[in-house]
Amino acid sequence: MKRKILSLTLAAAVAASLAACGSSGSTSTTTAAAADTTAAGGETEAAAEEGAAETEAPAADGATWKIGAIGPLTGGTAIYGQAVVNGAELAVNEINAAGGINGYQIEYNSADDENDAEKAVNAYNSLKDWGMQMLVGTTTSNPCIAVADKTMADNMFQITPSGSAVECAANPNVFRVCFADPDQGAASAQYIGEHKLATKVAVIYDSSDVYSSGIYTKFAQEAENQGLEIVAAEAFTADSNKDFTTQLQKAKDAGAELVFLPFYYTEASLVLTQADAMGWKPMFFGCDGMDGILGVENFDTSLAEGLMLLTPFAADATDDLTVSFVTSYEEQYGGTPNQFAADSYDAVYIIKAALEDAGATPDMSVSDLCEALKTSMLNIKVDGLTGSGMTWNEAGEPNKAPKAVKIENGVYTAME
Amino acid sequence: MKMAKAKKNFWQGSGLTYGMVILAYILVEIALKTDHMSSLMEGLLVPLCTYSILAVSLNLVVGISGELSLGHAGFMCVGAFSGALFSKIMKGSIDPTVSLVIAILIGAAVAAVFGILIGIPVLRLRGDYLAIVTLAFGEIIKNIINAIYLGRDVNGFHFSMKSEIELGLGEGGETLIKGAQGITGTPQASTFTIGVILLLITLFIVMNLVNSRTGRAIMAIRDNRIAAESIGLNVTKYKLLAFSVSAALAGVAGVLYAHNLTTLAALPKNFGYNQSIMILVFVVLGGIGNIRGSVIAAVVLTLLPELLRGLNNYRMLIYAIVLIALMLFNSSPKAIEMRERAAEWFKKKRQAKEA
Amino acid sequence: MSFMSYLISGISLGSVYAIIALGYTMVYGIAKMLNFAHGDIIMVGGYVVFIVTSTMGMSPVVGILAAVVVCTILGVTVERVAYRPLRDASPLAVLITAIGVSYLLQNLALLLFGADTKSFTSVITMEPLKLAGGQLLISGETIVTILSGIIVMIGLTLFINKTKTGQAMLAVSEDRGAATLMGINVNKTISVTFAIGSALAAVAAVLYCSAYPALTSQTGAMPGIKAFVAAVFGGIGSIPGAMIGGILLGVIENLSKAYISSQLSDAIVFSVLIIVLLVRPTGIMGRKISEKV
Amino acid sequence: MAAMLEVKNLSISFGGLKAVDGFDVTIEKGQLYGLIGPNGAGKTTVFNLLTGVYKPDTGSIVLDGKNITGKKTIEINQSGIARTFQNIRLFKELTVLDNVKAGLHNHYKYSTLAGILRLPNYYKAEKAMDEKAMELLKVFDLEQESHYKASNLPYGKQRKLEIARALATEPKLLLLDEPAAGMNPNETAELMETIRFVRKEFNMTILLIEHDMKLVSGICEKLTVLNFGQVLASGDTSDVLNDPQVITAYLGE
Repeated sequence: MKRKILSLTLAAAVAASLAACGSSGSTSTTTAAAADTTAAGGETEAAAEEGAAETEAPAADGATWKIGAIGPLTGGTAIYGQAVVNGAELAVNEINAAGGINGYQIEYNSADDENDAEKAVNAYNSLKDWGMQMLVGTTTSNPCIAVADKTMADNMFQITPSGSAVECAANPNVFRVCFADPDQGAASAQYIGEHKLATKVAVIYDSSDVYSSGIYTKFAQEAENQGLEIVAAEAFTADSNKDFTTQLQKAKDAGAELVFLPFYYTEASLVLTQADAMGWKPMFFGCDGMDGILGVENFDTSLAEGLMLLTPFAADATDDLTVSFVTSYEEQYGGTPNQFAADSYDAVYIIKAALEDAGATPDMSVSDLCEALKTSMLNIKVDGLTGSGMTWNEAGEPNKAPKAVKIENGVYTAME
Repeated sequence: MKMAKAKKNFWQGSGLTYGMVILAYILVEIALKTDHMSSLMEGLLVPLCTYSILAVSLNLVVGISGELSLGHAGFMCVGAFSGALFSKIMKGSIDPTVSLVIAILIGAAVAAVFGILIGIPVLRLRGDYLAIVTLAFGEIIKNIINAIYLGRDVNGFHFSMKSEIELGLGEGGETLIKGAQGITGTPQASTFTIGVILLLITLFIVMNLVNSRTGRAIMAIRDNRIAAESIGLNVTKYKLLAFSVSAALAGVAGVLYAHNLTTLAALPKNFGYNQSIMILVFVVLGGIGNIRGSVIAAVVLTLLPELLRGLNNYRMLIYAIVLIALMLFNSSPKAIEMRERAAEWFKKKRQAKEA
Repeated sequence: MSFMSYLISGISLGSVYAIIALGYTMVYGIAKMLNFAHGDIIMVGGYVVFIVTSTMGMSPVVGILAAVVVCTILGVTVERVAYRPLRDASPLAVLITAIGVSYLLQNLALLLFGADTKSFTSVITMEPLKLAGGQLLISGETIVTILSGIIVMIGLTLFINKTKTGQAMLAVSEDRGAATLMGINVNKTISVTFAIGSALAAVAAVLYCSAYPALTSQTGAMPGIKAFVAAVFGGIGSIPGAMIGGILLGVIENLSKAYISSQLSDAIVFSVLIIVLLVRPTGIMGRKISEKV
Repeated sequence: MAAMLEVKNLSISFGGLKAVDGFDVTIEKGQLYGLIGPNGAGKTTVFNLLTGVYKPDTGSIVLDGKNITGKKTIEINQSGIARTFQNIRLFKELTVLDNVKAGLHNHYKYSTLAGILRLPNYYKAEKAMDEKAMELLKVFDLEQESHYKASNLPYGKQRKLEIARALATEPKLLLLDEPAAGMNPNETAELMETIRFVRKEFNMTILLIEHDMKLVSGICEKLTVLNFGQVLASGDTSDVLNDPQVITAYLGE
C-alpha cells in the first residue's frame, strides 16, 4: 500500500513535469524557428515570456540580438561563472544604452552549468530554446569542450571568455578571449628566464584542475629552454586545497628562489598567508588566475607585496576603459571585478565589433551569423580591457600581449 | 487459472515497468518526430537513461542486498574511462555504434572487476562503516584517474602518473588520457534509443535476478545474515555477486555517459561522492528495493533542476527545499499516516458514490 | 628537521579535523545519524564571525559568541524541522534529508553572501612558538586548536559521564527504546545533542577559518567529509577516538604529500582509512560490536 | 544403532569466562534429545558451537561419522545440521513460501545466468521448488499463508515457519532453540504434535533446548542438563528429572 502511494505520487509528478516540458517545448521550438528565419515582434515576446534573466526589453521594431552566457553560478566555482555572467551583462547594458549593435538592441540571458560538462550542455540547450544566436561561454574548460561540440553541430558562434584548455577553441566556430594554457605557461617561463628573476624555481599546481595542470605542463617544458631549474613541483587537489605548508616546506627545502603559482587567487591567498606564517619570503609569480587577489574581501594585501603576475587585465589599471568598467561593475554587483568579468565584458564587445564588421542583422539565421562572424573575426582589431589591438587567427586564438605586473604598496605596478 | 495468475503478476510487476519505459520511449519518439520537443529536453534524454540505469543498479546493492554504498559513482567512473578510452583508440577505424557496443562490454567488465576487487575486502564491514569505505574507494578512483597520463605514438603506449611531459611521446604522438583534463574527443555515439535499450537490459537483468534463486538468496542474507548462513547460503558469494553486477551496470551507465559528451574528466561533480549520494537519493526516494520507483525518481529528480532553470539564482535553493520536502512527505511516519488516511477517505467517498 | 616540520603541519591540519570530528561523532553516537550538514553549519559559523568582526567591526569575542548562538539555534531548528519527523523512518531517509539540508545551507549562503571569497581575519593573536632556534614554527592557531580540542574532549567526557543530561544521552545512544521506557525524553535529549554539536561546530568554525582563512559557501563541505572520515578512523561515537582520528588523518595527509606524492595524497589518506577499518572494523577506539545469536 | 552426533569435551570461553566446559553428548539416530538448564547455563552457546557460529577452544564434534569440528556454518549445514533460533530469525521481507524456498537453495540448482536469462531449467527448478515448499508448508499448516510476508505471520506460526525452513535444507539433525517460547499451552501442545510428526515423517534426529518442562518430559527420550557451562546430569528423561542435583539447580538452594 505504502509503495503504491509512493509510486503514484511520483508518477503524478512525472506526468506533471512531462506536461510542463511539452508546453515549454512547443513554445521554445517556435521561438527557435523564429530566430532562424524572421524574428517578428510577436514571437520574440513569446520568448520573453520564458521569463529568464533578460536585461532588456525587445526593441520597438521587434528584432533583437540574442546573446547567452554560460558559467558555474552555483557550487565551488560559482565565483568565476558569476563574474562571467555579470561582465557580459554589464557590456550588454552599455551597448544597449548606446544604441545597440547595428541599430538593434541585445537581449541577454544566462544559464548555470555547475562546472559540469553534462549540465553545461543542458544549459546550452535551454539557452537555445530561448532563441540564443551567439554564445559567450562557457567559463571553465571541461564544460567548454563539451559545449563547443554542440555549437559546432548547430553552427552557432561561440566565444569563450576564459575556457583556456587548447581543445576549447579547437572547433572553427569557437574563438577565445583569454590566453590558451600552453601560451601562459610558456610566456611565464620566458618572462622569468629573460628577466633573470631566478634560476631555481618551484611550482605548486592544482593537479585536479585542467587550467592549472595545463599551464604547469607547458611551463615545465619551456623552463628547460630558459635554463630554469624546477627544484620542486608539488601538486594539490580540489579535495585538499587548504593546507599548503607541506608543499611550501618542500619548495623551501629544495632551495627555490621563486615559486610559480599557476592557479586561482582563492587558493593563492592561502598559500601567501601560510608562507608568511612560515617566515619564508621567496618571489611569487602567478598567472591570470591570480588577478583578483587584491579584491578578496578583508585580505591582508601586505601579504601579496612583491607578488608578480602575468595577466592581460589588472583592475587597478588607470586607463579610462578599465576605470569606467571597474566603477560600474562595483556599483552594480559589489566587489572588484576579476579577469573573468573583464574577459566576458570584452567578449561581448568583440561580438559587437565582428557583427558591425559583417554588417549583420538579427534576422539572419544562427548558422549564417556564425559564418559571417567567423570571417569578420579575422578582420577586426579590438581594444579591450584584456588587451589593446587584439586580433584573432583562424584557430580562434587571440593575439595579444600579456602584461607583467607586480604588486607594490598594495597596487599593481606595470613591470618591464 | 494458475497461468492467469502468473500473467497478472507479470503485469503488476516487471511487465508494468518495461511497459512504462517503452511507452515513455514511444511518446518521446513521437514528440521528436513531430518537432514537439525542446532542445533542453532532447539533450536530457540520454542523461535520463544514464541516471535511471545508475539508480536501478544501485538499488540492487542498497535495496536488494541491503548494503549502504556511497561509491557508486566510482564504478561509473571506471566504466566511463575504460569505455571512452577504447572508443578513442578505435576512433575512425571501426563504426561508432559497433565501437560503442564493445565499449559498453569493456566498461561493464572493468567495472565488474573493480566491484569484485573492492567488494572482497569491503563487504566484511557493516552499515555505516561499509558506507564510508565505499565512499573512500570512490574518492580514490577519482583521485588516481586525475593523475593518469596515457599517450600513444609509433612506439606504442606510454604511461605516467606525474605529467604529460613524462610520457615522452615521439613525433605524431597523441595523448589519450590527459590527467585532470581526462579524455577529450570521445565519439558521441550515445543515442536515446541505445540508452533505452540499455535501460531495458538493466531492468531485465536486475528484475530477473531478484526473482530467481540467486535473488532470493541475496534478499535472505539481507534480511538475516545469521539465519541465511544457518541454512547454507554463502553470504560472501552472494553479496559479492550483487555488488559486482551492480558495479558492472554502473560501468555501462558510465560508458553511456562518456559517449554522450566529447569530454570526460573525473570532477567532484560527476564522479565524486556527491554524485554517488545523488544516485542514492534516487534510490531512497523511489523506494528502497522498488526498481520501478528508482527509474521514476531518477527521471523526476534529473528533470527537476532543469525545469527550475527559469528561477535562476534560486534554482538550487528550491531544489534543496523540494528534496527535503519530498523526503519528509515520503518517509516520515506522520506523513505516511496522513496519506493513508487521505486514501481511506477517498476510498470511502468513492464507495459512497457507488452505493 | 624537515620531517619535524611536516609532522607539525600535519598536526595543525589534523587538529582542525579533530575539532570538527568531535561534533560529528557526538551527533552520530547519540542521534545515530550521519549529519552530512555538519560541515555546512561550520560554514555558517564562519560567515557569522566574519560579519561580526570584519563587516560590523566588533571584537572577536562577540563574533565567537554570536557564532555559537547562531549555530546552536540553527542546529536545533534543523533537527526539529528536518530530522525529527523522520526519527522512526529508515536511517537512509534521514541521511538523504541531511544532504538536502547541506545543499540548502550552501545555496542559501551563496545567495546571501555571494560567491566571492572572503578572507577571514584570524581571531587568534598568539605568537607562534619557535623551537630549535627558529627552525620549527608552531603557529598560534595550532596551539589554540589543539588546546581547544583537548578541553572540548575532556569537557564532553565529563559532561556525558557526570551530568544527568549526559547520562540520558548515553542511555539514548545505547538503546533508544529502553531509554524511553526509563522515562528519558528522547526528543529533548537529541535536541540537546544537536545544540552541543552545533555549538562545537561554531567553535570549529572559528578555529578552522583562523587556520585557513578563505571563506566561501563551500568552505564546510570538504572538511565535513574529512572530519567524518576522521571520526570513523577513530571509531565513530568515541570522543577520544575523534580527536586521535583527526590528528592522525592530518599527519598522514601531510606526510604522504611530503614523502610519497602530493598528487595522490587523497588516495593515500583514504587507503589508510580502508586498511585501518579492515584490521579494526570499528575504528581505532571503537567498541567491538558483536551480534548476539 | 549408530550415533548421529557425538560431541566430546567441547569447551569455549569468552574473555576468561568458561561458557561451555567439557560438554559431552551422544545422540542416536532418530532420537529426540533435550538440552535443558537454567538461564545462562550455556545451552544456546552449545548450539552456536555445533553450528559453527563459534569455533570451540577444545573438543570434537562428529556428525554421522564425519568430523565437522571447526567447520564454517554453511559447511556444517551442508553436512546436515539445521537449526532454529531462540529469537526468531526469519527473512522478514520475503514471503512465507520464499523463506522455505531459500532453505531449498542448495538442493535445487540452476546458475545465476540461467535465472537472469530465464532458461528452461529455471522454470523446471522453480516449479519443483514450489511444489516441495508447499509440501513442507502443508506439514506446518502454513499453506494458506504462503504468500504472506513472513513478518506478518502471528508469533506461533513464525516459529513453525522457522522449523519448516530448517527442514527444507534436508538435515540429518535438527536443532530447535526453545521452539515453544512465547506460545500458549494450546499452541505448545500443537507444536509437540508437530515435532513428533516431523520426527516420524522425516525420520529426523532432533536436539531441542526448552524451558517448558511439560514439553520436555512429554516428547524427549533423553536429556542433558547444563549448569554453568558444565554437564550436570545426562540420561533418560525420567531419571534426569528426578535427579536431586537437577532439582536443586532448577529450584535454587
